[in-house]
Amino acid sequence: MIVPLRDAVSELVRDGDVVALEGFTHLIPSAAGHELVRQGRKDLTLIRMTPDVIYDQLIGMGCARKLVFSWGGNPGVGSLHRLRDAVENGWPRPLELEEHSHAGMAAAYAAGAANLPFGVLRGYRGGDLPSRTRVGVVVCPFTGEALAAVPAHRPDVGIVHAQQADRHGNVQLWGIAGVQKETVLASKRSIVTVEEIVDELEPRPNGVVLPSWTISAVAHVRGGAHPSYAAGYYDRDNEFYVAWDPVSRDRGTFLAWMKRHVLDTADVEEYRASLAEEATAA
Amino acid sequence: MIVPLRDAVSELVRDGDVVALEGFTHLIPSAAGHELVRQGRKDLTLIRMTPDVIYDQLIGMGCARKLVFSWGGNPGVGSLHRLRDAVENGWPRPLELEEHSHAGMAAAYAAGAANLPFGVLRGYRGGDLPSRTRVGVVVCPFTGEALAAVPAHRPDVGIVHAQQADRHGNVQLWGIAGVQKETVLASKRSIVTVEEIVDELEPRPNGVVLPSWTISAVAHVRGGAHPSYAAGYYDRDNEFYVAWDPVSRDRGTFLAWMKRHVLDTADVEEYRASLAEEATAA
Amino acid sequence: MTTNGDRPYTADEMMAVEAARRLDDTTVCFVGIGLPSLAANLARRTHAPGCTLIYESGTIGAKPVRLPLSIGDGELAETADAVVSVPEMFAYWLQGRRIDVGFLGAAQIDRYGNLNSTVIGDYEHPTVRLPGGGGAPEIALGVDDVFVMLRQSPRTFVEQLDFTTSLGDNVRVVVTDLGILEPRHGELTLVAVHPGSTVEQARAATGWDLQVADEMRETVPPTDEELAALRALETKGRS
Amino acid sequence: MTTNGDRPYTADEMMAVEAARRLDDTTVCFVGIGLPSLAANLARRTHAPGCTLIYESGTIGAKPVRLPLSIGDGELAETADAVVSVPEMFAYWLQGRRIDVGFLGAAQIDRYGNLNSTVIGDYEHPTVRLPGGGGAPEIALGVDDVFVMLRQSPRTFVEQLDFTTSLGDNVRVVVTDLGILEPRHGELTLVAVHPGSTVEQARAATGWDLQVADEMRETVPPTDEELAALRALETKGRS
Repeated sequence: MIVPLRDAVSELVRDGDVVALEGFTHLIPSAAGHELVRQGRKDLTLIRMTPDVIYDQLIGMGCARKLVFSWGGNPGVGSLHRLRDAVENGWPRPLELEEHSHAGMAAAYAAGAANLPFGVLRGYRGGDLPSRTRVGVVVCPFTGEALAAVPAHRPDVGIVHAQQADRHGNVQLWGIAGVQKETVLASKRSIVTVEEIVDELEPRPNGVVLPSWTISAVAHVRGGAHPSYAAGYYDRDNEFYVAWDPVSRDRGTFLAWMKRHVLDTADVEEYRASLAEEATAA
Repeated sequence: MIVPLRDAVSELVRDGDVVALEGFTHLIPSAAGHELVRQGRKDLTLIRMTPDVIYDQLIGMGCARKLVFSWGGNPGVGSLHRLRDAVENGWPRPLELEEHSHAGMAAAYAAGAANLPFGVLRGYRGGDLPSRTRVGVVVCPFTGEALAAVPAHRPDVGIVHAQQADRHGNVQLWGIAGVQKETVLASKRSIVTVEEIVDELEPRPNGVVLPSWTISAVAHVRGGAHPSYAAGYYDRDNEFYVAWDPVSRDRGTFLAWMKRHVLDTADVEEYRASLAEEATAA
Repeated sequence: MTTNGDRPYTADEMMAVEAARRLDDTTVCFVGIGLPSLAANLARRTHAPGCTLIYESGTIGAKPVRLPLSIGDGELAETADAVVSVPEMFAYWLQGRRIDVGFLGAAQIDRYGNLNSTVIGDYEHPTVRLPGGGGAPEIALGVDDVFVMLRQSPRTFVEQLDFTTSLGDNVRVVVTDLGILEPRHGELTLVAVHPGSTVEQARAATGWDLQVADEMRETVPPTDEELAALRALETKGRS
Repeated sequence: MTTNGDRPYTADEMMAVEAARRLDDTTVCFVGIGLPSLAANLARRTHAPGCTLIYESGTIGAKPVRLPLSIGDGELAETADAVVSVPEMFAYWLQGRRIDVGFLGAAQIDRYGNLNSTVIGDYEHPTVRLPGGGGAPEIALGVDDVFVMLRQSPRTFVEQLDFTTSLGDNVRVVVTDLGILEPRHGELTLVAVHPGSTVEQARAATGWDLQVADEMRETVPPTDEELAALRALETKGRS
């Protein structure tokens, strides 16, 4: 149940899989994303409401053939240059887009968790998005009103980061919870990385508990949400997001950065050491 | 915002309204139900997943013309005799039934809270229930699968009981939360009775917070969930449920009981005193 | 009252023990109040400590010490791994097909395992208005294995249900006070009788022509350990 | 840089102040990062302490001391009245029509208040791939009043959107660095200019033939109190 991240990724994620890494600003599973890069996963369909730095990295390293998303940017900073390069120039490979609204993505995850084939919402009305995405119509049998239907997300693998697991692999996260519960419950297989393994989970305000039997593998990855944050453990590395902008603008700079900090590091500990070394040198 | 229960009921509940009193075993808003009886509300459509003693009382006192429900019994004891008498014999007046499954009721509340006209579920398949209730079909635009649709609950008034409110009328309940959040959010108007008014709500594990601006009125009603329980305040009065069986079997006994403990009492304090007096006398 | 050699036990205890034996350490089960709750808690306190108990009030992984009297007792929430809302319970957990076993009771059962917990008599003009389906219709189709626990009599085991509340498609076993029925060739068939009961009694207590398996077993009576665990639960439940 | 007599202020500050003035003590508003967050927090710290701030990360009634840098900053959760999941936020709260005001920005706006935050150029072969709609499509139709905050230029105020991300039906005001636009006779019309700006500048910065209201107002410049509150927020945000 509790395994090294490397083993979890190699056993549970296959080339061509539909993979969702979720975490809404908080608890973004970056270390797991880096492990996908290290293991050279390719042809992935990546789902995520808010693709940010970690998806920029996965896309720039050519891991993805398709992106399903609702907002793709560097929050508070600007563009994701690797995402843009893939969409605008097909580099390093063309990237198919399936674009939704936040409300649609959230409804699609909730439908997946509930084992329904679609989610219903008042949305996708007017504008150009409906003609560019997968959306259908259902009609209320009582009122005759037409509503939008989005196809449920049912990822092959759902990956999230949480604060704690106990030794049996029961997981608790707290604070802003995003769509993480839905991501795990909607997925065929799931990986949860955690900051800490504890003897017993203490119930918390705004706590979300996922019993071990809903999860395929738990990996202990301290700092695994960097550069996002883990409430109670560490703050958001706002400077990293700002620094990502120049790194990611240039293909060569980006590739060198990824080689140095991801490909040439074995795990999150080495990744952190590598970033610290660079900061000291600068 | 924080008003006497009597005023909340007289201002917010009208004859003929659709009223939902919710609380799944825990935090049942009995005192508010008694106030409906005292004020002689009639022709109500009463919604509740698990009509138990308080609905037996409302039905036996002739307040309801229709019941929308999924399980109507005295939990762990047996039948609700007043409900049965209304359905089987039309006493004190005929009671129309709209009967659902728990899953259907829950989906109907969730749809109401989400401002959707219907809820979707895999349910109402086969058996005799579908032909006896309000259920429709929606077809998945992606897979062609047919699913059940239940009409959203949109009560005129939703009534729940919670542990605490702060002085601004923000409410927190914790423990088993049932469908109370959905009931308040699905209703046009809402009343929340609380055990205690506190200076500040302290975030709790499994806490559900309803901001004051989602609630029409909050009333301070200590013990307002009796005979059910309020986690952190008092336990379930299991003996009361057992004792209700003989009281409710006979029309005369029932009416005498209601007169003594509800109609002839002004509020929950007097109700409690009246029960205590009877227990001492016995 | 029968005995296991040493100790006498009741029919309810035999039923609880037989149901508990069918749960294992990894079973996730949806539990109602009464015999199902007794059975599931017994399993958790004997051979299946890892068995996960889910009550429809939203408590996942409840570990009550006392036997709960309602599906929403405070102790269920206090001892649970997680507490979720009722809409989430039915949507994400039951409909999400995360639950292996669901227990159901009823007022009537037919040979296909269909159950009636709605009315006796006509729906519009019932002789007896029963509580209704509650969670049963979706539990019956939403778990892999439905276990029914029901005392056997011609009034409950009927040729024709007065109302079909839930379907029998996933009913794997019916544990009665007389024996065990399992589906064989499309209908419930007597496969075991409890010590002290006979095939004839079971057939007489069934409102249809009850089929009997070629190889009839006799149920193993409750062991001392099972009875001790059961009574510890029951005693605490009453206190 | 303009001054209110005493103090100089920036165009961003003028925009934040003008948006803040439109919120009152009972407003429930859906806030994005940047200028909207600055405006809503300014309102809460000046004339509208009871204004409820909702961030799409699920924080309801957030009361940040520092200006958040992301919509999911930890401080938003720590100071919120309630934290809900993202599916609940969009279903029960936004779609539930509990939110009065929603702020939107965009890369392009047309005269009807329709917004583009998706692409510049063709969708399949864009010149610039923008982040996308995020919450905007449903915010635009799910709140009573949409406030748009957007710097005015012929590149952003366009005759024809490259892509319509969200509809302008509920846009009540567009606050720009030059003035205020409101819908009149079915199209956005200049109703006020900020001190130091002119109607001519606003028309020149608009890609369509901008209509001008008969009665033009000049915006009241930020007061000392507003500027002090604003800068306290900004300073803390940078620390």
